[in-house]
Amino acid sequence: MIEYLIFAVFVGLLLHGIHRKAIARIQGRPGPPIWQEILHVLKFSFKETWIPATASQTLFVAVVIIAIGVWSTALFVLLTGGSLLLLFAVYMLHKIVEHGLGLSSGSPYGKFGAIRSVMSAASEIPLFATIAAIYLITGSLMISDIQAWQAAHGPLLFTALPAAIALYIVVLAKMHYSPFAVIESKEIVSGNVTEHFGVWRAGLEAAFGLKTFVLLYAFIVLFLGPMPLLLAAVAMVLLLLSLSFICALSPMLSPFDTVTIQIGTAGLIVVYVLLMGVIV
Amino acid sequence: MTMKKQTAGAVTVAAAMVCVAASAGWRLGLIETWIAIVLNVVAFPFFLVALGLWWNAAEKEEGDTPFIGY
Amino acid sequence: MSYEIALPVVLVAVAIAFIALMIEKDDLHRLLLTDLAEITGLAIIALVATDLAEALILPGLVVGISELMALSEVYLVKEGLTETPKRVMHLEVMDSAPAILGGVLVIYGIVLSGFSGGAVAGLGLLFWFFCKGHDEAFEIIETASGYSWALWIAAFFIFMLAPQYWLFAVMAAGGGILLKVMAKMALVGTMRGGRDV
Amino acid sequence: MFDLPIEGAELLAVEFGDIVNYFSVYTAVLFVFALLFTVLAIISRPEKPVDIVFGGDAYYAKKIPPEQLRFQRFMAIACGLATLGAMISGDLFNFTLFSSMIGITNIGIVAAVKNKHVLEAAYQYGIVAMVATVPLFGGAAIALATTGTLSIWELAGAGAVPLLAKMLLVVGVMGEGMAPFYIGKAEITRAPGAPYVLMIHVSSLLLFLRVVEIALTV
Repeated sequence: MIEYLIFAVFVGLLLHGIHRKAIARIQGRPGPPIWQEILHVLKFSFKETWIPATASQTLFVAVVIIAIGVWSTALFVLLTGGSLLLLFAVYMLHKIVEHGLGLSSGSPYGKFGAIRSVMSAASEIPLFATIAAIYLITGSLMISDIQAWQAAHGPLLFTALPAAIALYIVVLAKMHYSPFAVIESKEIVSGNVTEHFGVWRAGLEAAFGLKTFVLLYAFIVLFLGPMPLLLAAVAMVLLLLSLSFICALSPMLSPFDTVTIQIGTAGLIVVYVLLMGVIV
Repeated sequence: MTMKKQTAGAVTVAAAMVCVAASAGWRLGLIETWIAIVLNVVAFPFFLVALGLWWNAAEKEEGDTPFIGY
Repeated sequence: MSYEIALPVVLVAVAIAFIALMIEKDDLHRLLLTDLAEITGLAIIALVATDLAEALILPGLVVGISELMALSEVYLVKEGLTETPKRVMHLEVMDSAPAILGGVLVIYGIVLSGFSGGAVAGLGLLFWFFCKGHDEAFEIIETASGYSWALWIAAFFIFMLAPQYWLFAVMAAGGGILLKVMAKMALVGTMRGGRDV
Repeated sequence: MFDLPIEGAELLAVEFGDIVNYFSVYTAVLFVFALLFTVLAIISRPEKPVDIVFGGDAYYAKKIPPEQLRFQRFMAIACGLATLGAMISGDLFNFTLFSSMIGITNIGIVAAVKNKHVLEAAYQYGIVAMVATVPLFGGAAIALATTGTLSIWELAGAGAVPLLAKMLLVVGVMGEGMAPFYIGKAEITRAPGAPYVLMIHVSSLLLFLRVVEIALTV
């Protein structure tokens, strides 16, 4: 079990590294080596660490621990073929981590990040529309059942393309350097992670690595179906590269545009689900 | 709220032991899956954070005001 | 059958309340309109028309009132309305309304007796205090309330120890609870914050 | 025990007559999360907010009166308890009541803050939250009228609750604190007292997660 966790953290951080490298190459820069993010975490964890005097101390630390715990839970839900609903509940709870990170430090930049995070809560609506679409098609929300359904009927990607697109946008919104990443954009320093430095940042980066791994793997599992480990790894990297292209080529949107686009997507998916519900 | 190096080390070791024991117990079929998962989910974050603190426990007595403005 | 007819009617009422809320821009008026919307929500429950539905309306009402009170407090702070008015509850209609209505309510409440009777009679007293003013009848009301509570408890002891006098106990408990609820409600009429409290 | 392929196995059921409060894997995780943040609201001290002066590199620390923070903490704990109740409730009407209680306490958490923007946002949000009780109660009442029971335990998997009732419930919960009405809450977040303000988000997100479960189950 612990081996899965450690493996996922390292692979997730490696994926972050590949993401950065790909973005740099697309933009014509050499970019850091792909294991840079792993080194980053080690570097942060060796830094001197304390808690800012203005912070709400308990919350400041607890949020880091909760972030790691939340994504560990998600990983195990995914691996044991548990409930899809639970997996995405965990995804939603990540929102609380974002708020907590920003609010707990007392820094105005962190607070701005948290406020933007509240606004972009709209991005979670496509998620539930996705879940509803999958439920209408497969009749179950257990990931193991969805796998079995795909083994029998072929990948869900073709059956429920709009739902896949919605999930793709949701995954995109959570990537570093994504056009939707308004909560940590640079005009507010580092947004909600501004004050988390040293060990706290190392823990957070580990959690975010876990998050990237879980989200990409969840997309593969949900829409491409069961496949051998090596093939899954290739699929994850390809998926990541497609995301990197979008991140590299699109500017960061303003908070208002972010919310508009995400609500727009959500609206389209809801219409799709309602239509499907009527037709089926 | 500084943490002594010893405390951090002890937490690291304890959390690591919980994680490894739970995983091993699950592999050997001694522990049910969900118990192993819960133990791992609870212990792993503490392991990571305490490990970092143990590597470089802060010597500073008090916190600092955050860096603000350029 | 009548449910299928009544539900659309209530839904139309809900729609009207919501449209009113959308059109209205003044904050205070919107607060009042939310109560209107709230009542239509209770009407949907009332349509079910079973004992259970009746039991559900009370908590719904409590929630609605508490939200209304919380929002009113926020409104007061938001608008900076900290000054207490010289005469609280000074509504014009209170001066012109015949105070005999209070008396009628009290008598009708006594006829009803029990908990609901107490509420009606209490409303009568409330009406009286609001219309005619009051001179801090605090102690008297509290004393009455205390004695009636004791009467109510005593009635229970009669039930337990001497069940053969049940009729007397029922009358005592009914009268006690009538007075108790009446007194408690009347206190609302005299407790208005400000100088004497 | 109802084992629908939606939320994982049932773990524990507490029976009150035909109303059965239950923990499934799903609701148990939500419950633990709510509990965690309630405990955090109890034990953690609030942060000392710092603000920047625009156009310079000066900053200043805001003074927050302790009684205001005490009130916020009280309300946050009340909000946490209401959330805990909403997570395990096996009764549609109890769920709606807990939802509206969460709405009230959410306003309460920021009501003591003497900031014009925060109060204005809280007031507007409060009006939405209050109006949202109409679809909430309406949804529960229509479910009661069509099925004759409010017990999620009995309704589970039967598909007897009409779509209208489910939609009303979801809309009601959204009004109590989710997007798109959520936008007002961004302003509320400006209030000080991080552990308490955080409770606003915890409660409304968990509430939404629970209502999705209910809508899929009944």
